[in-house]
Amino acid sequence: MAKQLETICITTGPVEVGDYVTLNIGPIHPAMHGTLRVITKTDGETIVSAKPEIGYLHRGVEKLGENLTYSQFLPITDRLNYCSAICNNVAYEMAVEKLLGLQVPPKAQLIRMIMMELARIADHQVCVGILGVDLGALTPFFYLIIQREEIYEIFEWHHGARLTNSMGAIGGVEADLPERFHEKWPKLRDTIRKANDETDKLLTHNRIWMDRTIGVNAFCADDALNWGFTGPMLRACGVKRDLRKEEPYLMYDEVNFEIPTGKHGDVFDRYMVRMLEMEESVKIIDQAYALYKELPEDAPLMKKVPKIIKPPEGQIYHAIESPNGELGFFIKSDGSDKPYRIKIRPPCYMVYQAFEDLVKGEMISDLIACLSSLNVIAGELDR
Amino acid sequence: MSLKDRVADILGKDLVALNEFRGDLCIEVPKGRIVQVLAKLKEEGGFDFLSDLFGVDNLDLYAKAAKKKKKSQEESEDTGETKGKESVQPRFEVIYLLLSLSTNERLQVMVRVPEDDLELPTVTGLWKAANWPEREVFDMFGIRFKGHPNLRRLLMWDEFQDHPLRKDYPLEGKGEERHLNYDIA
Amino acid sequence: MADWQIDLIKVVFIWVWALLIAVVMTWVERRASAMMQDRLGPNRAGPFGLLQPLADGIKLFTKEDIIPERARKILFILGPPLFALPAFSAYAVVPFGDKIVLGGKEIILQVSDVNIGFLYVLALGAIGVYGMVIGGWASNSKYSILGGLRATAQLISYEVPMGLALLTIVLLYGTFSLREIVLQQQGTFLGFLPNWGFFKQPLGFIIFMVAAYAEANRVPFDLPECESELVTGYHTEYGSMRLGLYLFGEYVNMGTLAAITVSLFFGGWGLPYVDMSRFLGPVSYGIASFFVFFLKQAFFLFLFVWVRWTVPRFRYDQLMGLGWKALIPLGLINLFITALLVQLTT
Amino acid sequence: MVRRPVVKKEYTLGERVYLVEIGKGLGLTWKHFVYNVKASFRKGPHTVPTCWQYPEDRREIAPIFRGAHMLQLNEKGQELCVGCGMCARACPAKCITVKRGKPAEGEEDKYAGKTMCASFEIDMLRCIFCGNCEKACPKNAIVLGQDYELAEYDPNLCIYDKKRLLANFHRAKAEGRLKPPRKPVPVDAPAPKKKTPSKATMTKKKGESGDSEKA
Repeated sequence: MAKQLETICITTGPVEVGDYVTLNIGPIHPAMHGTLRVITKTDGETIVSAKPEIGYLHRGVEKLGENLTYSQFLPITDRLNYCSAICNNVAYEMAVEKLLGLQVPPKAQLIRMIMMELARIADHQVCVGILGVDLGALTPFFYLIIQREEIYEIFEWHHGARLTNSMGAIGGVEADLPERFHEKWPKLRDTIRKANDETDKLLTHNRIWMDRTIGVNAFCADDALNWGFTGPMLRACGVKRDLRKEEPYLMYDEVNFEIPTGKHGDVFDRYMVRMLEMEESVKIIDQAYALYKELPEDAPLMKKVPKIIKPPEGQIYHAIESPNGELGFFIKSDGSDKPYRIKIRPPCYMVYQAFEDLVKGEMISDLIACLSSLNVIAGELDR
Repeated sequence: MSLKDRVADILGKDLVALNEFRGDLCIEVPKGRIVQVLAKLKEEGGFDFLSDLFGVDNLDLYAKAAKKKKKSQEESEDTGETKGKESVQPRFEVIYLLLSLSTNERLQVMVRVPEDDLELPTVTGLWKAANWPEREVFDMFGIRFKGHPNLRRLLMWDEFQDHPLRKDYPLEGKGEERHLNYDIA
Repeated sequence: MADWQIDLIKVVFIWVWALLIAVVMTWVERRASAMMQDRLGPNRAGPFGLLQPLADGIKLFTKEDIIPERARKILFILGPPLFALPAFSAYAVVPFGDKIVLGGKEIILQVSDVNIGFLYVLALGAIGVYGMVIGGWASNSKYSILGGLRATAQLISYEVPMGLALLTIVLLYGTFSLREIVLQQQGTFLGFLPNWGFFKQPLGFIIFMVAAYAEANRVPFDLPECESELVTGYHTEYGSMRLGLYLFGEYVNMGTLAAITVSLFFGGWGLPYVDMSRFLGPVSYGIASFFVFFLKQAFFLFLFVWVRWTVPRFRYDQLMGLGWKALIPLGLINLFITALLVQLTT
Repeated sequence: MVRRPVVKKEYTLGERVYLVEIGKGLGLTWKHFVYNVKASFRKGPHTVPTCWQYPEDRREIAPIFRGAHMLQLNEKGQELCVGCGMCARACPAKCITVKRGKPAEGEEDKYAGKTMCASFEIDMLRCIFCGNCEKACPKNAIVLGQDYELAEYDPNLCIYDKKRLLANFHRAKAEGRLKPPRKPVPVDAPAPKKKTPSKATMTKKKGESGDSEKA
């Protein structure tokens, strides 16, 4: 349940008067992740108004979804949030399984949990690394990305692809945990923690970093809820809400982990929430791995699913906790083998529409810091 | 008491239809009363979080259903007049996904929008989160939202004429291209 | 060997030496940053990638030289040299060695021992700012103008603490000329400490170093050309060799500042406890003193690179805040205390 | 105007003075610097553990990697593909075109099945390497190999025809990078149903999906 923290809020920001330099931080810009564009009116360095403009990576995924069968749409889903493709795949698979009304065998659930938490760590690593790069600290990025390479190697040995995974199928997982995971994971969990500690030592208590991030576009909790924030953005504002705890899916209720929350919703809190979440994910993977070892060797991995999936008529909405927040799939089926309407609820869509409120009155450097701390991914944003 | 009854007694006569499928409750609400219903659900029902807002185009969904119903009716030799009124369903639907943060219940509120007056009152008053989704529904389906602060196209470029997510818009598109003119003067 | 010929040789030598340092510095920067970030860095062009700067130079030469639409042509062309030349000419006063006896004539290893010494260097630093600002303003792009604007504010406001720190040195040694200052720094002080400016003026050294990083646009202070906000700031619109001149000027500027730091605070060419002239011949002594000076300068150049890959970047107002609210008061207090001490002790 | 929470910055003395934390940071980068300099002097291409000299020192690729396609032959050297076109239907990007044909008179033994694929084209520019074709193929004929260097100078070469796919197979076979046969996935099949599903279950299923039509 959402526990509100009463924080004293003051209204800041310049009054929009007179004409200002319109600075077009365009779709092609080193600090714009993917094809995002912000048309800012600046008064010197402070930003008077910032209008985000999206649509540069709009590929009509939902129109495509209406013309592809259920199993053909799976590879399209990992082009949404390409930093953690496995979370999109599993979200879509679970939505279709909810439509079909079937339950995936426990071993497949555990494999899905382990792979999703690995993808979450990879996504947070990219986000924290890029946040460091945008504020000038280039070195932590490399320490984190090297660990991400190890995680990608596990993905490659499990289902054959590093980034565009299209993991598993509707009804379960197609391969057991690879040999590579059993031999690498004990060492990998320590190197992931070591990389996090090194980033922490380089950045967190460094006064330059703290000046650049503490208090920068802080956000009240009730504003965040009004704007529809979910995930690390909402938790940074102090609301303790995580879909894995509120609406447990897979086997998240048999695994205990904490939910890190910040206080003021500023860039520092978002950074800390992501760093602590990586720690929690490692704990989840350990517990899930222990549960996995108890299952028999030849436990079933897939549920019996017909080759051509024709779900009954009806419409469902299923949401999971992706690294950016609540990633939901709304599928309306009319009984044929193609979904009648697919709507994807991307978590960073709601966050990016509040960009003007987040950034107004701050400086250009804060706009860049804010954008990379939101972890807005154009593929998921424009669908 | 269950979600269904709670919603039923909150809305009373506003509830046109109610449908439970795989645990998801979807209620239909008349077009004119949508903002009042959502406000009531937000205050009394506790659904204080708008998770998403999007449109659905049911162009040929009812044609197929009507065809199937016509086929089954021929076999049972029923009188045909009920078929006439019921088959002309409004073409578009706008669905609001609500979430109650305290009890973690989800609710789908559906509004039917006929093709002749594509107009709906905006919900940005209740939730600021509805700002971009409403612009996207306008962009993709052409449903205008009265009172929206900045109703422009969201994903397509502004000079784009058509509404791509409609069922009658071809998948490959109609070959529109965006011409950017830079004023060199 | 007439006098002017010797001076000509010295000028050519120091010019080539400054270029060589800048070239090697590009290689050091790329390899050191690679090593700090668990990567390999360039190792294809030549052994350990030593020919990589040559490859970069050729690449910059062969690139097409673009002047953007409606840019002010003359100022656009004037920008880079105005930035690079002051950095080169600042080497004129650097005492890169003691003296060397060649063919019965004693040559002082310094291009010109001007008695206003590092005041000349400060003045050239101020001219260097013009190069950035004119380049930024002339290239008709909003990012460049913002870069130029930040460059003016940052460099002007960090000349003041640098000046204050150097004033304390003048108080200590009573002269501006770099050669006298280095000569006065030989020998020991308080028995065991080498008689360096660093030990006499630790606070002055810290202020000078921070101001030097700001002067050279190195990372905590690299706002005029940061790539994440302003798409490489004032030299966004520059292309081939003009961009090369800007980047080169930056490394030569770093070399000059490292040389000034060494000669003012770390005793120039002298080893701390060992007087090399006693047991080395006149020629070998000159070369040894030059070598010691270069080693110290190399350490400070490596420090520039080392800090660059460790520390994030300031924001514009924090940069100004640090300069005006922290360094200048500190510099004034430091100046006051040293003046008091010098008055009491002499 | 924007409502923002007021954030109080309280730093410890160590954090207030920049140099203490910067010193720790410098120490950390120095540790990495020394470790990597020592590593770069070691013999062998793969010195820094996390950095590969690409053309000389290639990374080990997983046997089930989804790379460039190939048409497989069985042990007797017969083509497995029967030209059924299942892969073309399963492909989300619709980049496979298959034309079925009868084997010519003299070459019956060159093909495993009665029919064969006269032409088999994959447009590699459209392919998204999802592996649906491999899953859909009944004869395990089309398979994604471990080859990831697909750059070409001429776009027409990016349309792989049958000859090229067979060449891929022979190259993979020569380098011993053949795809291991797919392990059967243990499926949690429900209790074996009776011969013909009884009327009751049929109507119940229809009934249950029927009421959803009422909306």
